[in-house]
Amino acid sequence: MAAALETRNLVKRFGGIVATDNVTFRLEQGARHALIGPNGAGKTTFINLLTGVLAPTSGQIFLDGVDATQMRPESRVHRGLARTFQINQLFPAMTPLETIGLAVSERMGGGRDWWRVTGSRREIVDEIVEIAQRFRLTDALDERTSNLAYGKQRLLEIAVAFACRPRVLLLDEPAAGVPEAERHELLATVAALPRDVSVLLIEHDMDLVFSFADRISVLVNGAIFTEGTVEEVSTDPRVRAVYLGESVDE
Amino acid sequence: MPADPIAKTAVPPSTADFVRRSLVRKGRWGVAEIGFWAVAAATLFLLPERHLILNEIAIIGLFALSLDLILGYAGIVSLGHAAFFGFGAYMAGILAKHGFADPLLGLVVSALAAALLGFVTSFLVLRGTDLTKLMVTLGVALVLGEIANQASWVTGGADGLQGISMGPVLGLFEFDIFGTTAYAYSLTVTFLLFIVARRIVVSPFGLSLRSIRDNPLRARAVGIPVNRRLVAVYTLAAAYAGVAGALLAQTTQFVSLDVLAFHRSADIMLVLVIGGAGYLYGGLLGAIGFKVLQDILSAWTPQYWQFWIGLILVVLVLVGRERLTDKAKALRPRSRGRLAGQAKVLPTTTAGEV
Amino acid sequence: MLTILFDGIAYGMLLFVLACGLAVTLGLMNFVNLAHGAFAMAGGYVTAVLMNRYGMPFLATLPLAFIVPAFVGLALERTLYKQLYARSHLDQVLFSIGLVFMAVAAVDYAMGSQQQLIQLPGWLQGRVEVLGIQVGLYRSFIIAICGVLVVVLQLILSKTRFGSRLRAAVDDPRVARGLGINVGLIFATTFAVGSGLAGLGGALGAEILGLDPTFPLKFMIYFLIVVTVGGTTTITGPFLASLILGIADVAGKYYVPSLGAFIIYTLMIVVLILRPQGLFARAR
Amino acid sequence: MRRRTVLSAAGAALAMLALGGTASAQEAMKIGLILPMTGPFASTGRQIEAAVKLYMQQNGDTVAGKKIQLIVKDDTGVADVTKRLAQELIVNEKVGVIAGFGLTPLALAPAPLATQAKVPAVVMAAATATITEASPYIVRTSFTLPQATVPMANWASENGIKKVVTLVSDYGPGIDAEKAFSGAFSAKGGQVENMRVPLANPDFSPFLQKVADAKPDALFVFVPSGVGAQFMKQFVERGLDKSGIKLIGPGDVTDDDILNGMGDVALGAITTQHYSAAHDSPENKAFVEAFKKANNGMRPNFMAVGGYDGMHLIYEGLKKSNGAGGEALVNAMKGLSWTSPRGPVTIDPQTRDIIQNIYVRKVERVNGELYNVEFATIPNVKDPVKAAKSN
Repeated sequence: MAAALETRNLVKRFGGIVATDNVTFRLEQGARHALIGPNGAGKTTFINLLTGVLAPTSGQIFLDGVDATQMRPESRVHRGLARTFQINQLFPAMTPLETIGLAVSERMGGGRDWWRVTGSRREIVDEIVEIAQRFRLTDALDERTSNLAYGKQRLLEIAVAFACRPRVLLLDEPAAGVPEAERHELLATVAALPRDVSVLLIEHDMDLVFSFADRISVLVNGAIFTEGTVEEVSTDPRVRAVYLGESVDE
Repeated sequence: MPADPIAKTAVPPSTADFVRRSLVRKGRWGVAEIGFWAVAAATLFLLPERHLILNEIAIIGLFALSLDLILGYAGIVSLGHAAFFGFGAYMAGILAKHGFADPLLGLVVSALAAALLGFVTSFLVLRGTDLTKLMVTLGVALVLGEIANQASWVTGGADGLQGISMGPVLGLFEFDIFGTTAYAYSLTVTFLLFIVARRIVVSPFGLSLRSIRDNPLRARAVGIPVNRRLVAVYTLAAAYAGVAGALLAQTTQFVSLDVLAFHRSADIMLVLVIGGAGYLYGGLLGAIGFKVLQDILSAWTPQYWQFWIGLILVVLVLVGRERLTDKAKALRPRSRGRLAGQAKVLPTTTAGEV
Repeated sequence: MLTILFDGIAYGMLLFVLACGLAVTLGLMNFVNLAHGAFAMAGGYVTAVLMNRYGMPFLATLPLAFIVPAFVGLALERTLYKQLYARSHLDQVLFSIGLVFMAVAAVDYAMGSQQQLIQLPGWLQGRVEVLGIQVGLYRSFIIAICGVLVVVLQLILSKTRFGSRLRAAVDDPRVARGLGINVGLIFATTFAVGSGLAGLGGALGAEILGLDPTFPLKFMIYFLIVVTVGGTTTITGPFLASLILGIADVAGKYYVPSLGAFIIYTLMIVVLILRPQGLFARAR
Repeated sequence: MRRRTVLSAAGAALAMLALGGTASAQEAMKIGLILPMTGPFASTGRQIEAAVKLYMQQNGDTVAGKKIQLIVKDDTGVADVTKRLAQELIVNEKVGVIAGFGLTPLALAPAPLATQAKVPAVVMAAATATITEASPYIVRTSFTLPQATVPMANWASENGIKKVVTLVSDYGPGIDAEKAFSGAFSAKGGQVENMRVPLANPDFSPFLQKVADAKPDALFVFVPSGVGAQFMKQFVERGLDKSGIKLIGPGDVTDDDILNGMGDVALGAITTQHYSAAHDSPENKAFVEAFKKANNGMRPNFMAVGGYDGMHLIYEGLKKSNGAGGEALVNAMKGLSWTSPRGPVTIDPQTRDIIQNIYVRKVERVNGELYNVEFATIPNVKDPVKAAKSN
């Protein structure tokens, strides 16, 4: 069965610097996979390669078995690959209602619909409501996004990605900067994501990683350092050493 | 698979209704809007001797509306939008001169011609910073102006297009010198195209334009083909501007190089600055304000009214158009369930980001 | 044929002096100042008024044609322009278009709308045969003066402390501020010098380009072409761009009069699309 | 959408519009004078307005029982504006006559209006031959380019000029002058080469360089009056004055309004025109003196005399049609003839264009000032273009 998402010898070089060093990686269908690594390990570059924002120097990317290396970002989204951003990338002047509505109607061929007012199609409204409830945004649907609490904005980040009905969801440090009080709400919604969605979680927050993921890959200096189940990786002394910055005899 | 605690609880009707109502409400016409168009229609009967200037207001309003579509909604800046206005005007004029005197045929042909020109030049506008967009659009308008000047065998060159005679509108209403038919014709065309524009901006397509304007990176991440949408709206706006140009050519039965002049692109920017961009009425209100201002100023100091126009532009920019329309927003009473998606005036990347 | 080249070089040199202020303003302050032509016109009118009304000799008016616009530029920069540095390019364009409209109408009101005629001193008029080429005396005078200006500008930029601090500020104002460079002062002096140079260019150009209230609008496009083609990070970029533009324009009008203006406009669009940062500047 | 702002702003603005433009209709004959008061052709507007006001000052403002009311409008030299102003003057101000029209495009734009509204249009400046054919209500008191150019062609070929290069501004009158001159000159066996310079912000140096290379006997030049000085300077700067190439053309290039400003550069230029401030006739001496007194020393040029005669034509027309406007006034104007400061003139009944003497003149210094001194007269010249069509 083809992997939900797969890369073969993926390399990305910025002039002399190798940001992604020959990464071969598989995300199984329905997996809950975490990608951890110290700052500057190349996690965000890796995501930008997967989503097509950056073009790889060499290597291939496969989405559900289909070669997506040359695909434009928006076509990858149509093929079921969605992402959230480490730093919120939302629409300040819009409301959560419109933001989610945008993603949902875009997916349902909304782009070609220039005559009917947004929200006139019953099935779009229902889906917006379902997503709003899932991500506990019903109480702030009509507020300007820029006025929302930061935690709510992080939830909206994930809600919009989810609204694209992805088969593969890339979560880029969803809990980053979320105050303690709103953190458990965020963890609950991430845990509650349906199993038919394979999730790749990029995160520093170890208790989120260990509570959520069933497999973990560790990225160091752009390369996969090690990979394994939660137990294997959490007990591996070398991982702890990498985090504490001792040199690793490669 | 562990039970999904949140998923399928019954969808409470209240939330669904609230979502549908607040989305659909944007589509319904507000009292003020209906009032505005009622006043506009009333002027057909109440101000018979001012139909000439009202005709110009309607045309400039439509032209400003077309710029608002790309600037206010898609965030594309342009200093050469007169290229499409002038192209439409010449197309309609040449058509009428060579015997195709039916006005509506002229409008359709000008719209298509301008749309084609818009489509072809839209690829120039997709790349680069705002500064590059300003320069490229200016360059296109200048090239078109030069072509019109050189091709005097078809455009009449510096003397302008002579010998345009228009047939009656719908075969019934002859163009009279009092400008009544002309104004009614321009107002109706502007109104119809406004309705179409209004539908578009509240449709999913329109929503995607605003998302591109506010955050192109996220728009792409949600699956929106950004370049294709920008090309589409740029072509549409070009068609609108072409129709506005055709209206001018048909109602004044004269076209000169002035329709492609730099000041037309600059004036229309001023109209949007006065009226505010991003809520469609900015173009129409700005056109009224601009023309009334011009009428008063040119009566007051005939040669030097451009001085005051320049002064207004400088003051408006210094005071900050956002603060200006924020004040207007503050005036608006808190209506039930705040209106979503406020007008964001002339939103562009700040110089720092360039 | 060589006379055309000679005229082209003179025209190019003149364009450089007129446009270099704009190139630096855009490069340094990231400010799109379409009103740059108004300062050039101011310089031209200073010379015209001094010569026609007060009978000052042509050469004596040139320094004033530099100083007056420089002070006007300084005043405007400190009061109005300063508030717009952080604003979007669209705001800056609208602001400067407003200024141009005001300048055109004000000069039209004060000085009337006909061409300003200045009588060149005798030794600058006419032509002379040099190595078989018909050489205009006035045009060689312009090449000489502008040549000196270019060299002086290049020296200031590369050799003096002010020059290095200016280049630092152009490269990255934030870092420059971090190094304790008073970027505000550099902005002000550069803007003033740029406007002064434009004024001088306007005075020198009155004879060839003509001088009337619509001058800023007529030549705005030439300035913009020089800046977009030449790029804003170096001085040599706009200089070479002005030469190319000058020769292309003159030769175009001589050989293909009907296509004349097309060449330069299409040149601008092509460069903007292929190399937005300009032909000569390195990618910023 | 916004509730209050939209409605209130629209209502207030439209109300303000209603105030302007109510015309009081009482026994008056209004004349709408549309001239380029600003822009590149402002000198034409200034000259005509001064001449018209001078005429009214001298002849009072009541004719055939009608009180003459003059309304001056500035069309900034843009044809769209001329058209709109003419329409507003006819519709709102209910003028009986529209006049002025500093340039060909400015005269052609309102022509259909004059026909539709049956309002006579007196062209006081624009010089392209076909203008009077644009509407049966157009009457001209200035001149036509071919009318002034064909005599120049004849004079040139009779005075040993074999090879001529023509340099004209690329618009209506320019092309008229080029065709008229080339036709007449090559008919007499001369050799002609044509060049055109763009109307907007012309740069003459490349073209003059071509002229220098072609080495003709004479350079025929037509440029609008405002631009003559700049042309003359570049003519000298290019060293053409010392190259033995004679400078000939219609009088526009050595226009009285700017002739003095050109300096000795213009000395020796031979031109043909229907009027020169130095024309020695008692009417002209009185006209020039009164004009200078009323305009602090400004010298009248051929545009001024076009305006002055235009007013005279309107006054005489009104007397003949005893106050009636419209078609009666136009018919009254046909066939009128009088002695104008320029010399004897008649309005041709068929073409409603002006028949007048054309003088060949040379630029000379007369007690300190430069003048076009007339040295040959070609009497009663009709417009050759229309004359050729009719027979």
